[in-house]
Amino acid sequence: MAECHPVGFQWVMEAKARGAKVIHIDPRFTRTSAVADSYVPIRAGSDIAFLGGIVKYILDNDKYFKDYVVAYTNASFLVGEGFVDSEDLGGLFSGYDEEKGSYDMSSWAYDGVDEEPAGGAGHHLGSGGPSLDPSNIKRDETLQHPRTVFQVLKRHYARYTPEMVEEICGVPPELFHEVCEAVTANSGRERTTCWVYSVGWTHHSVGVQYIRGSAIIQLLLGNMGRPGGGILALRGHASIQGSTDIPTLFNILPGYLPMPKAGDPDTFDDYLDTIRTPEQKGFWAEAESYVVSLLKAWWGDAATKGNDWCFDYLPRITGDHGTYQTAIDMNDDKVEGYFLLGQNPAVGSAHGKLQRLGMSHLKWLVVRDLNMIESATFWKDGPEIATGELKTEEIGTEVFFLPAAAHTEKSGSFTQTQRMLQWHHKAVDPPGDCTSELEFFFLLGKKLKERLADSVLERDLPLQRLTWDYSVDEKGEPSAADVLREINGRHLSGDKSGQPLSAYTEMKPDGSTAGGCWIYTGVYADDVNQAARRKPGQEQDWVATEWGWAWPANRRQLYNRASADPDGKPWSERKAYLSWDADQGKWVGPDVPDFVVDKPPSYRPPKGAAGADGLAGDDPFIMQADGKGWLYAPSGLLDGPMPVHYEPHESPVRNALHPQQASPTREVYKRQDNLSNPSGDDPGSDVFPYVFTTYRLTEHHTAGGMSRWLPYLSELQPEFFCEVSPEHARERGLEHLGWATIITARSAIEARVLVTERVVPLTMGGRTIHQVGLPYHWGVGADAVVSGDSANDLFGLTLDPNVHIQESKAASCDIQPGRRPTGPALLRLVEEYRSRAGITVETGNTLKTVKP
Amino acid sequence: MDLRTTFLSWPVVRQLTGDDPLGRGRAAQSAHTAALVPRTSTADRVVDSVCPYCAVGCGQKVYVKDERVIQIEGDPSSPVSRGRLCPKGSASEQLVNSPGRATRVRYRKPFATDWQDLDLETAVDMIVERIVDTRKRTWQDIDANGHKTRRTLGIASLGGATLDNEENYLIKKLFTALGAIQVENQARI
Amino acid sequence: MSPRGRRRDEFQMVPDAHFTSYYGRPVVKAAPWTADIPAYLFLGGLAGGSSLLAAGAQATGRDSLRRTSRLGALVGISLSMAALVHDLGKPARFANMLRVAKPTSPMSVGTWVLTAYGPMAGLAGVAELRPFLPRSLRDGAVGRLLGAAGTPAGALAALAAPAVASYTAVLLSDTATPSWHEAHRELPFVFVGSAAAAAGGLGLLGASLHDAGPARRLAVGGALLELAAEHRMEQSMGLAAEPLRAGTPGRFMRASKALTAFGAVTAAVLGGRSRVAAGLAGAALMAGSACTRFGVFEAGQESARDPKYTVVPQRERLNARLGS
Amino acid sequence: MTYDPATASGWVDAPARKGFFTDTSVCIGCKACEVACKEWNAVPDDGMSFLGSSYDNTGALGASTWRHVAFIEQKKPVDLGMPSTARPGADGDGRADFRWLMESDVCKHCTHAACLDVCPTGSLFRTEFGTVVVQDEICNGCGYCVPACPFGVIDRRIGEKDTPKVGVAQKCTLCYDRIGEGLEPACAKACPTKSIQFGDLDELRERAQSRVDVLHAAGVHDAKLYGESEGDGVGGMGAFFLLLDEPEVYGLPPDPVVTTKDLPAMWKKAGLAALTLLAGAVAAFAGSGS
Repeated sequence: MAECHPVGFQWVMEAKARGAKVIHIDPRFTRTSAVADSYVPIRAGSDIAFLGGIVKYILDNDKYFKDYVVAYTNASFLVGEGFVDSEDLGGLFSGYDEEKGSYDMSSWAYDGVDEEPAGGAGHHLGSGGPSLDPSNIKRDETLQHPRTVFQVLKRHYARYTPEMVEEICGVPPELFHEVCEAVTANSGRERTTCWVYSVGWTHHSVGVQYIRGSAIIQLLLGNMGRPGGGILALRGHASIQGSTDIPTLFNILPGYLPMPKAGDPDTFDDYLDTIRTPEQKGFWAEAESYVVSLLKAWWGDAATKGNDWCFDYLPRITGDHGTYQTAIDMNDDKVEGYFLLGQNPAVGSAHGKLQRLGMSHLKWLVVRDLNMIESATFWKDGPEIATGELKTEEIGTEVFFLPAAAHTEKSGSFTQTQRMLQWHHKAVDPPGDCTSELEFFFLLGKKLKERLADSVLERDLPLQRLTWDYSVDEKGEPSAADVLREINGRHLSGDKSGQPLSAYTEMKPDGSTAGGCWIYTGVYADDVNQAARRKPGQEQDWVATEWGWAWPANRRQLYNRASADPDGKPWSERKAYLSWDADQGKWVGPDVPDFVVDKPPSYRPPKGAAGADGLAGDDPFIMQADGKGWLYAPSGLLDGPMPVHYEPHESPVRNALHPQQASPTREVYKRQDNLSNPSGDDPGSDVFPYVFTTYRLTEHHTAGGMSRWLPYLSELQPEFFCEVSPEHARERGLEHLGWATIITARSAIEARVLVTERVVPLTMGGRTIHQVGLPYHWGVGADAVVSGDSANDLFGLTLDPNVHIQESKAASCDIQPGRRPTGPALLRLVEEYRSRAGITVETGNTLKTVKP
Repeated sequence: MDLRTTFLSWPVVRQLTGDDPLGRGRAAQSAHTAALVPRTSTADRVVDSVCPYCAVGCGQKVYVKDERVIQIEGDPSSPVSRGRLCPKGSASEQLVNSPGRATRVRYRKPFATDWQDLDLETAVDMIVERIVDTRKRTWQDIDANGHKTRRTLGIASLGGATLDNEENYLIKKLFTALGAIQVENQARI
Repeated sequence: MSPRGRRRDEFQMVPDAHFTSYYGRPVVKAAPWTADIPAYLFLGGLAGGSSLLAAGAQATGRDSLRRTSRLGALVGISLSMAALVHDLGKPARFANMLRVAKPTSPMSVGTWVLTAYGPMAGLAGVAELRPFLPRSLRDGAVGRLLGAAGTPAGALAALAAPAVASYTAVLLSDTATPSWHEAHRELPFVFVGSAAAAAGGLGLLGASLHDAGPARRLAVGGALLELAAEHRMEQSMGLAAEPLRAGTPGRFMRASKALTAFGAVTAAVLGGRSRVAAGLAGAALMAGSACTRFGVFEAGQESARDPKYTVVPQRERLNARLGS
Repeated sequence: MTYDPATASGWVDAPARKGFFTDTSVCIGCKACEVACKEWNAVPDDGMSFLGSSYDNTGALGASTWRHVAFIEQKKPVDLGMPSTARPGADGDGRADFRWLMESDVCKHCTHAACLDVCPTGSLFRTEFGTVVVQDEICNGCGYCVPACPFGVIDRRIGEKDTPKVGVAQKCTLCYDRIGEGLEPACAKACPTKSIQFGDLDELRERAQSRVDVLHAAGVHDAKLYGESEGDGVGGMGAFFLLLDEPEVYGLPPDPVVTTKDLPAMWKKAGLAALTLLAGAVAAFAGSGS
């Protein structure tokens, strides 16, 4: 956190000064470790074992927050009899289909919910999780029934002992014990513990389950929804949260509504049923209002009840259309045109070669950026030109480079990592040909509408009828505030016709409201740009709700109902946040309640009540279909109801827990251009004996598009380097400040060597494992102030099935002293490694490795 | 210039006549130095902004003089950042004013070995044509199973995590209306 | 002894000494000066010594010595000023040296001394050129003025000359450069000795045997002073004397000693009899003087580049103070 | 009464002396100070060289580096409550202690500043805030301040002709222009963890002492102040530090002394030497007749 979010880290330092204990668990000793109370070196890719070990410690030692767990989590819910745990099937849960490489999740359901929820899982879902009718769920509040989630959990993690943690993670038992003690001692009524993660947890084939692991701990310890608690995702781009909320993502529509998928039947109602069941609790039950309002925002008067609000205008998805699948499709000549909007996949995406080769197959490419990034110049100075794999004169890709406007040259909002929208005002006009995306896409849309205005083709109707009339200034730039107003939504009829909506609860399914992103409704309440509020923090209380605007409804902390006990009283004075004020008949506190504001703790929904009315007064997890925090996910996740330790797709280590080596549901691509290293104890795995991981440095930003062109940042970290331990350096003959070549089945890259004791050889199972650390900011090109080989070139594509995010935080490699060969000799080196390891397209790609 | 004034402002004279006989302080101060003011105080305007790098969302103040950004620093009012900035945030002024920044449209013809110039309007018109053509060629009303898809898989987009919400909204809205579904950003990466 | 054991981390590149440093990087910065500065030191000393000789020669009627010394001073001071200006980062701003008069700054003091000395030495030197002027000029007002000015100018120059020759020692010593600062007790004597030897050497080279007696005596005396003071200096400098004995500065210093000793002995024994021997002795003494300046200069630079010379004495001093 | 360098330099009714307190115990080595300084003061980049001194690729303070963050990786006996960690498997016994120190170095703005003392043009001068500042348009690049500084801070800028302020001595100004209007220096303002604190020197010294007390109470016995004492060789530093190890570990001189402290003695010796020369010259002529 100190490394990548130094300014956010001021609050950690502040807490530390007040006595908070800071523990840093990371394969790499970072600037965070330097000021942490404890640093725990861990093998990249082993965190679930570590987290599972903590779960076991909590359960074995009765360290969980019993009142919280019983009241606010699904610990007491009974799991159906058909469920078989991974502990009993060698690492697979019940329902695994070897053919499809996926699970039939019906056996994971709660007892009393006997069929697989209609919603499916993974990318087919919005953020609401699967829909679910909770009314018949059986429970045992003593937590003693063997099929309670609590007991299932206990059995599931029974083998995650400190010794097992050591064997898998390389963390000595006493150090592990110290973490367990610290985390549990600092949780409960009086204290809370916060977990912070970043892409070190998401870039795995089981990334979602990493987060689930910490969620289980936080729920058991009563750390969710309470001040100082929670799980904080530190996101790395100014509006990466916003770009998920208002997604430039294939599988969702604004506000985490799922994209409709092709199928039969494919009606509006079918679609709605995948989002919610009419019986479910919580605010997702109103999804129809959100969808209709979105469609009204996009197609205006053309969207009517009669035509299902133009639901048919939405294109359908048929599987994974994520960026990696798209890159593969480019290589297969399925994609003609590609827009890169402030993104540098030639450097920043996994498997850089596949990305660059993919782009060489395009008919046309539009790159919009502040700087002439490597993705715009791959055709003339990319690494494949040097190896002879590509020849400039043979690349048919037409490239448009359009310079972009900077944040000072346009108005708009960023949504930061805590879901807070903040408005930045335009300060100056963009220089030269630079334009904002807003202006560019507005213009593009206008021109496309003009171009196709006379078309009579049915496929052009959605464009022709698309609402696209934003006010423009004297220079022709569209008003960002106008767009935010549309996002916020407005009343279309009645007294308030034309006025902005003030909350998503005002949205209606009857076409009387429009709104582009329901969770953002309220950002323009009272016709005021709430995101632009800047009441100084010094003039506000510590929650500072009058600075910017956080979705939903300006709530700063989600699930904050859980900060009070079931009766609505704070768990403790020290940790008071929200409480029920019986006199006023409402929830009070420094934050906006994440709850129906006047619903008393004692409220119990009548039988059959659904939606918000279906939430009891002690159901704090209002977006969950059962109102509870999920220790066990009966559905929604494609790779299991509870996290299981699997080895990364490429690992020099055999899974110590299960015959099942890696996640049986990970997405693999068996292709000649995406070969994998042998893993575990497969033949040839010793050719790649080391673990490597990638990361950022404080001095740079991701693929370098906003840092490697700046002398002030470039001079601070001018060259690509690898970090190795002195022991590892000795083993391989690497010299400090010399060069090293790092090799995988995909490529070989060179880096300067930084020998440092910050890298720790791990002892696990009597074996020493060396890890190589690689910052990934550099790329091969001619325009940046500093350049170098790209760490992402080492990775292949293997994805988490839930979110299609690549595994790029743990893989195996070899490292050798000296510079890599250049030209075709580089390809020969990689080929030599492949043949030594006996690599074929099948290598490492067998999903099920449990032998029957 | 008045010779007398010039002589009296000679630091040696000021040394001999003032409180700084050793000439190490006030006597040695030049007129230029005495007139120094921070450039922020002479800015034409100060604009509220937000750091464009990571997602902490630090508040920034952008100082503008003669329609040029002359300084960017932290906004002390921000309850998030309290006026502080990391090295990247502190480099924001260089980000927007860097001489290495690309400010002209560049165009590479298929198979060409170098860039050529192109004006913005023409570039947008050409992109419109490419979209229309590709969409026409790759349009898919139904998939292999006969299910309605009404889309194109011929156009993809990547980016958005550094962009404004409003920009992403238009991107998603336009591409969806065009039937282009491979709209992605850093959040997947 | 050293406060801490030597760093053994294999990637710590610390020189071979028992002390701690930051990656072996210098603590203080070496002066950003090039050969201009030791050349300036030499030429300034030569000029100062020569002005003294010239004044004496004037007073005692030794024309060839007067002429040689005045011209030597003129050339010396001109070249030394050129070297000084050349070494500036902003030569055009040389005149800013006269903005202030700072007793805390040897360079400021030196500037004012040179301001007094330079024109006088210059005038005296130019006066010697009178015979070479075209007749019209020589016999005109300018020529007559020159003729009249030569003697008083030479005398005034001689008054300032000792300061010119000695202040440069303070110029070097008043720094954090270990081998310069630690030399501060004896360096002025080394430098005036060196100046005397150089000026005397020039006199030996340029003046007739008949006139060169004082030059010889000054040269021999200066050389002895220089050698003695330098020896004593090395004893008193502690660790900072080390660079004077090693590497390039060591070679300069050894050459200086050999040349100076050779010049002094030759001058003393043969200088009064043989014009050739006198010339040889003079040249050796001048070269020896130049080597001294380059040697001391380079030793200082070396001492600044190696953190050992900064850290070790300070650490010892500190530990002694803390009683550890 | 405390010696006030501003008053001593002719400033009447000088404001309280300003300075930096750099608390290395909370430094996270982000280098925001380096960049913020360069942005504000338009200091050019200092070259793209990979030094590999841990994460330090800046190397040292200089003409184009006015803030420099030092990184020190070291094995060290553990102090309770300190940023330290076990390093399993590193040594024979399986555990060794390791820590990563960071320190943002800067010009010390000495009470007795050698650079300022030796400057022959008056370019370097003492401001009313007690700080030491180069006046760019006065400096003629004589370079004398460079070897004079006991900390190796100031340097003459080298570069191409178009490099701003090339040939001129450069160093931290403690943002003279900013503090004149009541603003914080750029580095202190940016510093995410307030490792760099700007303020009235008296108050900073008190704050620093209480921080040391807190750290000592927490068992961090290594914590010590550097440069806060008026009794040191430079009369106390306007920018002082809380260090967790000996100064030389960070590249700081352990016992710096302003060189001009010895200047009176030097002038005396020089005078004596001058007289010796004069006497020698007189002697050379004496007794020889005319």
